[in-house]
Amino acid sequence: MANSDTLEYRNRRTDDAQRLLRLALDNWLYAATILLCIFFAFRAPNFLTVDNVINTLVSSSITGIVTAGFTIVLLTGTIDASTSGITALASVLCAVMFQQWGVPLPLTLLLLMVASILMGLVSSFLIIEGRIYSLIATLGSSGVFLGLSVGLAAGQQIAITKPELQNALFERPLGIPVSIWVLFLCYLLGYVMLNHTRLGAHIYATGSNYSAARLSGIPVKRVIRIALIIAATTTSLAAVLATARANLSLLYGVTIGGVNLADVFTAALLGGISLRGGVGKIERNLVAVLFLSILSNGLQLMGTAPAVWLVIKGLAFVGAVIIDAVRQRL
Amino acid sequence: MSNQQPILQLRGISKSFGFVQAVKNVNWEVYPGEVHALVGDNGAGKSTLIKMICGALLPDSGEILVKGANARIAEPVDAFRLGIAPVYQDLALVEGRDVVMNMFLGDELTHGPFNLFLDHKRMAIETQRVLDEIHSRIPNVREYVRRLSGGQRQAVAVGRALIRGGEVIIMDEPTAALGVEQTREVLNLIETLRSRGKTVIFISHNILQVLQVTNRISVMFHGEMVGTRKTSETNEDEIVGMIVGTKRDVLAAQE
Amino acid sequence: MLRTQPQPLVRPTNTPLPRAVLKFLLNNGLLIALVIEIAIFATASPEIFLSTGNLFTVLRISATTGITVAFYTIALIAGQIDLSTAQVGAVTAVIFAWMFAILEWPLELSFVLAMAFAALLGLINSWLVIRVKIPSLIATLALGTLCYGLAISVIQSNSTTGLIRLNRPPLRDIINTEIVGIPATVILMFAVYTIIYILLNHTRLGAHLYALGGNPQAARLNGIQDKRLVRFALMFTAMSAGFTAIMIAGRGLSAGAATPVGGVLGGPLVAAIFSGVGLSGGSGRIERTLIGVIFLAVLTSGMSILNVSPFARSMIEGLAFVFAILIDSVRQRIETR
Amino acid sequence: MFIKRFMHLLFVSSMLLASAGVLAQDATTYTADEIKEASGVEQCSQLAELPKEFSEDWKLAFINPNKAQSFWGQVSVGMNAAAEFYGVEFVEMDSAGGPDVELFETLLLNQPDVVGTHNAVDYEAVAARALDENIPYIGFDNGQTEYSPYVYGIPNGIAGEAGAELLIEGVQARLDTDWKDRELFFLEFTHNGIPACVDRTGAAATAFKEHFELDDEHIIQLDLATGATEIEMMLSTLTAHPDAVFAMIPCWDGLGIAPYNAAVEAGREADIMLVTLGGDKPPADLLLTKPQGYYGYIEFQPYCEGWGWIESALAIAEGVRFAPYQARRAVTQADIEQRYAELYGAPSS
Repeated sequence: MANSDTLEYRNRRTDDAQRLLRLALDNWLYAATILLCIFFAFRAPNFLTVDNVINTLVSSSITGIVTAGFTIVLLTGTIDASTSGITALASVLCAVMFQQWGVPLPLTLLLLMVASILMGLVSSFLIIEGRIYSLIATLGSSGVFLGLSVGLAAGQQIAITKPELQNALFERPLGIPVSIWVLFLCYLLGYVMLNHTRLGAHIYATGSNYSAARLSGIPVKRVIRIALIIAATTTSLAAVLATARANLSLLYGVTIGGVNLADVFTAALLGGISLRGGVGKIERNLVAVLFLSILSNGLQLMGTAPAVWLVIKGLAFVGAVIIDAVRQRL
Repeated sequence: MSNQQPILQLRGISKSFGFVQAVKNVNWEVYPGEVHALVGDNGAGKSTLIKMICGALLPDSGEILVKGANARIAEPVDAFRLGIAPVYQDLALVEGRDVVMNMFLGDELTHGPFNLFLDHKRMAIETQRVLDEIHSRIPNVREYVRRLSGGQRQAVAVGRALIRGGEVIIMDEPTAALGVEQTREVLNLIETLRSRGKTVIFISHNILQVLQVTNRISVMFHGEMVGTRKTSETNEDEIVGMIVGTKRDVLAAQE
Repeated sequence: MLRTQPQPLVRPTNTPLPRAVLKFLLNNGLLIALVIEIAIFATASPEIFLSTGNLFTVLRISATTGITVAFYTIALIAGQIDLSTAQVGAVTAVIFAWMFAILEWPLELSFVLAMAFAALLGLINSWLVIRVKIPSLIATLALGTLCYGLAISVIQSNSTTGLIRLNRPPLRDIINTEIVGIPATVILMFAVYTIIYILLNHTRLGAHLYALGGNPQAARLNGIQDKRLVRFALMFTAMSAGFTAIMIAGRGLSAGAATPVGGVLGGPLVAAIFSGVGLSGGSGRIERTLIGVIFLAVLTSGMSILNVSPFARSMIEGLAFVFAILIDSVRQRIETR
Repeated sequence: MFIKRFMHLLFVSSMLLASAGVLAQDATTYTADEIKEASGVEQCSQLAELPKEFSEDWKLAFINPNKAQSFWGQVSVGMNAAAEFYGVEFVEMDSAGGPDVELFETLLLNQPDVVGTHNAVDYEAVAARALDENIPYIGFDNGQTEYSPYVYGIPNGIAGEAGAELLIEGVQARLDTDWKDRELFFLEFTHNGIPACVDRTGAAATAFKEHFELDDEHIIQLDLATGATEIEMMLSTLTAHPDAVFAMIPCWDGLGIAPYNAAVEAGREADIMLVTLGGDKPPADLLLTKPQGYYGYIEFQPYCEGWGWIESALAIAEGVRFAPYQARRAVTQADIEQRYAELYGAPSS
């Protein structure tokens, strides 16, 4: 009797230890981000200033917004690699409509929204009707979008000299730049959608078990289509921000305020999104984007040589990946 | 039968996962040429026991004897070498490869200098021979496995067990996901194997099928081996009672 | 009905004709597309496009990416995706250039050490995949980031121009060697493809690679040494990336961090799409990869000769890509039916 | 000071290049005015006095690195216009961002008399191949190699120095007024994987540093090759030095304009001064709007640079002397209206 009691006690204690370890590993990204902030607060001059906090958020806004949509697509078990094509086309469309045709800004944004829906539909058609593996299908559609953007822009970058677009970007409601509002709004909407709506539940279900979701009456094809449209919309939004900031249309082969697919991939994977779908939380991805941004910001403030922080970033990535693997095995 | 030497004998096999003891001190004998059923409820420990016999898991304690000799089965390959050939529930087939390559999966025949090259021709002939032997109806040995029916796949998996020199064929729930016609095919297959002098360990939930084709039936309950019955001397009620545990105390009293 | 297998035993002989034709067309869709492509360019520019000189240009372009893509196909067949080829290639070429051009070590020594370094990177990739159990896609992406950093560090501490010049004499001559009038690199590419063809179709190693990619669990349960295979695939992919990068750097007489060996979206996907592997492994044919590589090289050379406008060029590339994947998707759907 | 050096270099290289040239000049050659007129709004300056009748039917060949980029697109337009004007055969190929060394073999099949490519990563190998074939090679932009004696285009170092000179002019004016006693930093936006950028902005940094006698701490290199975006780097730099002022030069126009706007977004427009390199239509459009800290740009005039390459190639074929391309026209807010009207007509709004 006493024997089994101690056994149970011991069990509970190991359970507690295990639970604690799991808690720590599950939240390692949050912990690492906080530790990183504390470290830089002491070592990097001007790190903990309001200006720097705002600037770090501003510089992560574009990658962050793209990652939000990318995450939602990944959760359905689909990979969207059309980011660069969508960015180029949305940016050129924005510049052509707003600057060259003189379309008013709100209407431009509305038309861009329509264009995003069309772009999402092209990709989803290839994936769903063409039954092509998503990564490959979206690379194909990305190529077509790039071609269209080169044609529309006639090989030229378009300067945006009408002030409304940039004035809108430079607004600071409550002292916080617009791009930060947009960033947080995207994640807030994403969070609510994923956790508190039927669509969100369907997205997770589709990603974790496609055929089971289909059999239980979830319109899986529509879910994937909607996810791709959401991603196209957020990517276009990021492209508009980048275009406004650069005052120039983005152009194929030229990086301006670049949206880098590798960065988006890195953030999503660091945030613990599984490539097979169905697993991951969008808020973790926001933290992952911030983690990467804080890392490079802090290293720059410390005056570290660029080559060194490339290596540090690489090591951080490898380390993050290893920690995540350990976490999943427990 | 009991005066014969068992082809497979387990002595005091135990296995725990964390704090769960999945298999508790199991003693078990399987004799050559018989079709021996292993039944039990979900979680009774059947799969764990079978995995230890096949080398997919290592027991914590106890020993496994094959033909009376102590055997160490650490890897699936060791089991094959001893003539123990499992047919897994999911069959472990590679769908994107043809019947021949699946038959010889992991143990391909080779020829040429240094035995460097695959002997496609001999493998195809062997495959055809084995399939004929078990009366399988697969029209073409170059067919992709993904285009075969459930029964045909079962035949491929069993064929592989035979090709690898299996004397003890372990079939894990072979009829679980099959229709009526295909189930009959599998039962016929077991019959064929018995007529070829093979030993079959047949794991199933379906008591009627078990009573139909086996010589003996062993029952597991909560990780323990609660008893073995001759099929001819038992009935459905007794076996079901043993599976759900109501006969347990009675049995304990008997032993 | 079923895909052509390299050996002729027990083949169905009673396939109805229209179906056989359809099967032939789909199985050889890429080859047919290549022939059509060549015909179009040949009509548009017969004297230049059809010359022997341009043939070698096309084959040289093919060889540049082809060797890496060949090994890439092996990795994909085994179910491994390597996204680090561009960066592994870059860092290998840069380290080679550092030893050969800055430290002035002998060519052979620099080459062997650089290749050993690439092999080590491949081993690290496979260690992450096998021991730490990280999916190859993520593991290689992570290591790639690190390699890029290393390449930049080595360049910046040895050069102020972003490049290390490689104009020590023997290198260019060796890379530009011709054997009976055919560039050595082209011969090397065909040799690599032939060997890999035999390896995949006629050896146990090949059979095991297909089995591992098709159903890793089944492969393991049937006694296939999965860890050794993953190590083999990732190590050789890394070494081929390093080799190709050294070749490109040697021919271009300088090594930089942007040495193009098929980045994330380059080589890997070419291999995946044209060989028919997809990204989950277990199928795919190396000869299709070769045709795909040549198809792309002909496209590059043809459009450059015709001086196609950038707009048409990016549209054609995008559409050719979509078309190729659509054909393959139809083929797979008919096959699995 | 460096202008003198530039003129010296100009003179020496002209003499070298013209060593086999014919110095005589007669009425059968094109005049500078004719060229100015023929090149339309760009009004390119003549680099070589070419005869109206060539001694042979020359064939020129060039691999454009990527016509999808506006700069190279304009170069292509200028080259084709010049070739048409002079009535010579011109073979153009586009490597679309890929390496040139393989395509060069195919270019040679056209049996051209003079060849050229962009002086990018593998140009030394291309020049070496041309040397093997005994065909004159004129690399477009950037330095000199042991494989080809001909230098053409915007020497990156000189372009960078010109940019620095313009920037010094602008910064000096501010230092005398609202930037008095402020800590001054020089920001160099570059890409360490692109040799032309390393040369260009590196030269600018050196010139700027010498003029203001800055120490190394005050020269900050923001390198795209690190994978960080220029905006991210700009914003970090701004917060690292909250009270300082910044003089900026990017490798190309867009690389400076985006961080400029990021600084505006961060509320620091008053603390920065930008000079860009390139000066295509988009930066001209932006300069017209007179942003506070966008002082001006060095105009490379890609159309004329393309035109001039054809002239130089023909000069080599004919054995005529050719002058280096002059790409150091500085355009500032003061004269942008005039220059804009010359090139593109009256601004739309």
